[in-house]
Amino acid sequence: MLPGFIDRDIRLLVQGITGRQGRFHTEQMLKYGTNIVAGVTPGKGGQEVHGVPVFDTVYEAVKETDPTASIIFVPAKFAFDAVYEAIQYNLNPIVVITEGIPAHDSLRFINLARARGIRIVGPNTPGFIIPGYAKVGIMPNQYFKKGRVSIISRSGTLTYEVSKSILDIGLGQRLVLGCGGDYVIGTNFIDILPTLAEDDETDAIVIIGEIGGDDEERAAKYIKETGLDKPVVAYIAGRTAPEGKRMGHAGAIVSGSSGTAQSKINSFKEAGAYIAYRPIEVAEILKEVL
Amino acid sequence: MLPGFIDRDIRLLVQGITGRQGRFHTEQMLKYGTNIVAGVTPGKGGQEVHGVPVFDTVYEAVKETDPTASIIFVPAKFAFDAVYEAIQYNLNPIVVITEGIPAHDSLRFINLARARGIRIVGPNTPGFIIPGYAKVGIMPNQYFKKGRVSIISRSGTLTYEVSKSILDIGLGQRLVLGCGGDYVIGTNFIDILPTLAEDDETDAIVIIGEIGGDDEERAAKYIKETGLDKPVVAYIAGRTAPEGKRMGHAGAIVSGSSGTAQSKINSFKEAGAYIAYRPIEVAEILKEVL
Amino acid sequence: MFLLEYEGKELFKRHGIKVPKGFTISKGDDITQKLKENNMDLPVVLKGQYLMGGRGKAGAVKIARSEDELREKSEEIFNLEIKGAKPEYILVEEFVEHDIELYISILVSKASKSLTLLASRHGGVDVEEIAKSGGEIMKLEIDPVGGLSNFHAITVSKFLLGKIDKNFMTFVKNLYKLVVEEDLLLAEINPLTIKDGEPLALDSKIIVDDNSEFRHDLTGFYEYKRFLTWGEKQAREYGFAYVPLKGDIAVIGNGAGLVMATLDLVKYYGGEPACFLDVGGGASSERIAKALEVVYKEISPKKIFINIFAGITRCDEVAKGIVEAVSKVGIPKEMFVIRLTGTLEDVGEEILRREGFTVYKDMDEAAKKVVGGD
Amino acid sequence: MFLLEYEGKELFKRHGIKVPKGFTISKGDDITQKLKENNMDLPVVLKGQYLMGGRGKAGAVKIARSEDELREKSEEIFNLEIKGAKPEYILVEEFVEHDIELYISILVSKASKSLTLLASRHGGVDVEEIAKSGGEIMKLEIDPVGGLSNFHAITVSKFLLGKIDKNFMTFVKNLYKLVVEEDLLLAEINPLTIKDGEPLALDSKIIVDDNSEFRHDLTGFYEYKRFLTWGEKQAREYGFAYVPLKGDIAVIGNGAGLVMATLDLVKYYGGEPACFLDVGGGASSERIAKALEVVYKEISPKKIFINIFAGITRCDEVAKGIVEAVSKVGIPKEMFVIRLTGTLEDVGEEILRREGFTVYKDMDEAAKKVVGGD
Repeated sequence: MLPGFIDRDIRLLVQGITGRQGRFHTEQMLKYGTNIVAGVTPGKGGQEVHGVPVFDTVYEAVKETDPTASIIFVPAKFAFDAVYEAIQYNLNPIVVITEGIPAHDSLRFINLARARGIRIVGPNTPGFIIPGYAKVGIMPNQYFKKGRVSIISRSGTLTYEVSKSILDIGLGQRLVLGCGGDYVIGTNFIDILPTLAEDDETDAIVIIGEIGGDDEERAAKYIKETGLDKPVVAYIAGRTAPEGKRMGHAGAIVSGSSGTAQSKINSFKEAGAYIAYRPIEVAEILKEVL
Repeated sequence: MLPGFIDRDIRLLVQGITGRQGRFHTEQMLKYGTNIVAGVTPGKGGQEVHGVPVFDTVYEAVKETDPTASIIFVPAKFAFDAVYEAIQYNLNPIVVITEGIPAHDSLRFINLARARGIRIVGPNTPGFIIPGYAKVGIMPNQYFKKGRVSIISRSGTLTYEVSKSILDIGLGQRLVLGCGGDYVIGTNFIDILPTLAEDDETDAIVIIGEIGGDDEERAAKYIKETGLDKPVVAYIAGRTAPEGKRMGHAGAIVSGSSGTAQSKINSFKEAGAYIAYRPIEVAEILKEVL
Repeated sequence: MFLLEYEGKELFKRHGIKVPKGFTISKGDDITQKLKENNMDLPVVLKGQYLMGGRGKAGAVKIARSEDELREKSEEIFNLEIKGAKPEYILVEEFVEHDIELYISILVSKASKSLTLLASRHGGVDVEEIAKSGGEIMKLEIDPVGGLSNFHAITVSKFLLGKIDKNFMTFVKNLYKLVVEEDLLLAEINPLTIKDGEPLALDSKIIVDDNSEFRHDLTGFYEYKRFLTWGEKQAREYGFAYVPLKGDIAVIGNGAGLVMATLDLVKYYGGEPACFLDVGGGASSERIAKALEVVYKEISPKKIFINIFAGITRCDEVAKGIVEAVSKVGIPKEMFVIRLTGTLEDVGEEILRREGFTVYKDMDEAAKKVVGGD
Repeated sequence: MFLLEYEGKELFKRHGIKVPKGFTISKGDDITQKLKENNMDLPVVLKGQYLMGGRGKAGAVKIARSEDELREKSEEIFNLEIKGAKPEYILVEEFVEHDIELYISILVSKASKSLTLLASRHGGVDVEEIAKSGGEIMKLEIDPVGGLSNFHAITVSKFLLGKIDKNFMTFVKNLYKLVVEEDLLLAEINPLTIKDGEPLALDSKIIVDDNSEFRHDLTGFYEYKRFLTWGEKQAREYGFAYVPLKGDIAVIGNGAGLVMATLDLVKYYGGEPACFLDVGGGASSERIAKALEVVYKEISPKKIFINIFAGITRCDEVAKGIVEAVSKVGIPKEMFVIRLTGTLEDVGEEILRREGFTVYKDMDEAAKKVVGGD
């Protein structure tokens, strides 16, 4: 568990469990030891996926298996309804893996969740992993080992890259969380930093940002203003991205002078964070400071 | 101030200030010493009411006068819009005096407020008073004096009646709050009891309930379960009300066996509260136990 | 406001919810003729239209299989009194053979501050009875801001029918829209059946939010019209809350809680209240006089207990109103017990004293007087 | 997706927002004839239709007062390149005399997770410029669940016009509905003027959410059509994110962040990336081969840097895709620098070694190689 983020033992529900992705990652999460209690796909109730019972509705899944959290693999077209359904039953957190959800749909479910104090991670996120405890996401299991470095990131594979290099120097991770690459997301850096600042088991924080928006600037401001006294290492992807081009992620775009990597790097510097200019530098810096 | 209820000094906005009721009670609240900084009535911007500047919109009132809380005298037909406007600017609490608001409108603004952690008092409430500090309501000033008894009530004049009898025995009030007589209200007994339980300046709690709903039962349950260790005196109006008849308030109706005065009295007895059968008995009991 | 079954079914139809074919009759109507006009055949169901429940057990729902039965049984129902009321209308409906009886309702929930949908496979009896007999009831919250979404409809369909049925999902969505668009506090269908794959509402119970009158015209509904006795008409017009009761001491006051407390106090000291009348806040002398007139003329009480705790109400206005009622309406002075305190109480008291009234400051004392006096 | 001005104005019209009378022409159209067909008179405004801003300053908006001017000035605009693009269309609009120039926009706000309305009385220039020059900007949050209410419209009307104007309030409501119903990330009108008491949109800037394509058909819009070079068509079809760049080292990887980081690393070591291509997660050998084909054929790079960190992606599939591309498309082996690690890396490496490729495990090392090698 992780106070302020995971406050009760995870009993995971997988929405969209019978799809190709849902099936595959259910198996991977089970292998990792995540306590998956049920899956939901309307119309597929009664089936089993890797031994996990499938229900037609969250109502039934809740009644039979009492889940506490949910992970969403439901296609974009039906994702709003699925997330809203999870909110209705106070599942928390809700991790939205689905890519391509319209921003207005995300706005709506993020605000409905906020009204009930529920955390949405994503959409378009790899999810999160607390090594040694549980994985609620799609990251490959082998790059994570229990340790004391927490990573928060707007990216997927780049995060695995950095995670691996952390293992390579003999360290491990406390929490690795992907915020998601969409334009509007439920959990920004700023929403998880207080938890990590307070967490006794986090010794250092890695922030993997990218161009677009001002999540990094706001995180840097928070670090500066609260005088967060753990080492922070920041890496920003997209330093060479041209203006006005969306670089894969919906949110990764420089518009005029806003959302540039330089602005983010400057903010972190001002906040006293270490800056890594190559992914491998993250581990190099951690090795020095820890 | 009152931690958990009023956490910052009140700078009051009066929405619907130019109506008959708005004008009258603005004067009364000013006389009581409430810090009213602005009023709003669309189309009446630029006027003054008892020296209080009137604006067309809350946007302007906020920019010019920085209010923290709002009281609503806007007619039922326009009340949803007015409350939503106050919510938008994070005014807290929002006291809705207006009578006759459709329940679906109240549901919507109560939930929109809840999403932002804003407290709605009412609708159809006399408001609240913290004697010696401020009145945000329509109760007659003369029946309230700073003291250590807090009253929460579903009624108006009956509350003044009890308040007066408390003055008559030489005591005074800490907080007097009317929850409102409508079917759906923003603040039920249960929502304010934790604040009073914690409040250093409240020595005893008076609950004035009535038939209909189960606010009283839930309050009694809270008292019992938390072992609230201050004397509670409960008075329930409507012991002789016939089934199926709405007794003035939209919420004051016994349906079948639910919402009866007896059920409420029994719950309070079980919770260890003192029961007053006549209004005057409230003061009599307080005199004995304080 | 409660709607009669047939009124509720009219609303259902407007919102795409299917109901059995039918029409209403009043006493004296030629039912056979009306059957023909509506292209309906025997047998039919005759259903007395009452506002109160418990109709089935009392025998106000009958099947008529012949023209003789039509006449006899409708006659019986028109004369059947339930909780003091006979029906003004009978709903004549096609007889629908069915074995599925489901329960469904959507209501405004005071406790959860949201809309709540209740459903059970054990319809045909009250929801309380279903609960008592151990029948499973599904309770589904609907966020009033987020609204009803597809998953709600799927969940209800699965629960009630054991499958995800498109027609049923559409029905659930229609029911929700009905509740929101018509400002209902309750829409209950019990029993609901399935006929030719479509949900069919065999009954309706609807409560409309009176506060929504400004955006819906409620005046055409039965309960609205029914209430218009002269006194109730006056009460509506002047904005009093007025409930006639069985006793002989009329109670008038300002504020619902205070008037309820006054009724209780009268009873506590052994009296029987004749009415509940709340004049509201800030009443003028004219309103006070009108309230007295209503009470005096319509329920002929032995005593009139006026209990005013004046805040925004002014005691001088109350006093003037009493004096006016005595002189104009001719209410005997000795009928009054008056409790008056608060804003301008001295002026009010002076006015009344001059006219020979005793004025009490204390509610308890006044209650004892009204019960114990002569 | 950005819309051209005239496309945005079409959406405005559909949602009840008034725009000046006008039509579009392509190069070679007979403008005089079209003026007649549209019942329009001189003078008119000729506005080049570009996706990028800065059009006014560059001279792509001109007034034509005679038939000669029509011809000459449209010719000039069609040949005017802004940020590398010439306009395919000119919007010909009636000339609207005006002195009021307002700014208004509604956008999806990432930071506040809501909709934000921005307004200023100092329109006609960029909102950034308004801010810099000290012009007052009103920022109004709109709760995405609660929606736009009357007070929002009143507030904007008061702020922009100094009064509560019914027509203007209707306009604000229409603009909001446009944003929600068409799934826009941004709708900006700058300048907005008032003509005969009605708001009139003199320009439009609209960004449609690409993710909403399943509920709106976007294929008719200019930007969608424009992007369909062969390579971009393939990228769309196979679901790659693909951005051509100016350098000579093509970068292909899995994951947007990783590919961006790879570009940065190439640059860090002194190289120049020729493209950004993200194959996404779990790519098959076919997809890998297709990505290579696109890159090779469309941008003819000197080097192709493949950076795969395999999670759900399988290294054997990647390896097979490379081998396939080499044999079918004929890409020279020496063009490749391959970094491959993760799921089934041994199998992948084996396949590639057999074909004579060097495989790197380390991203940094590979980047040095791609830049420094030969």
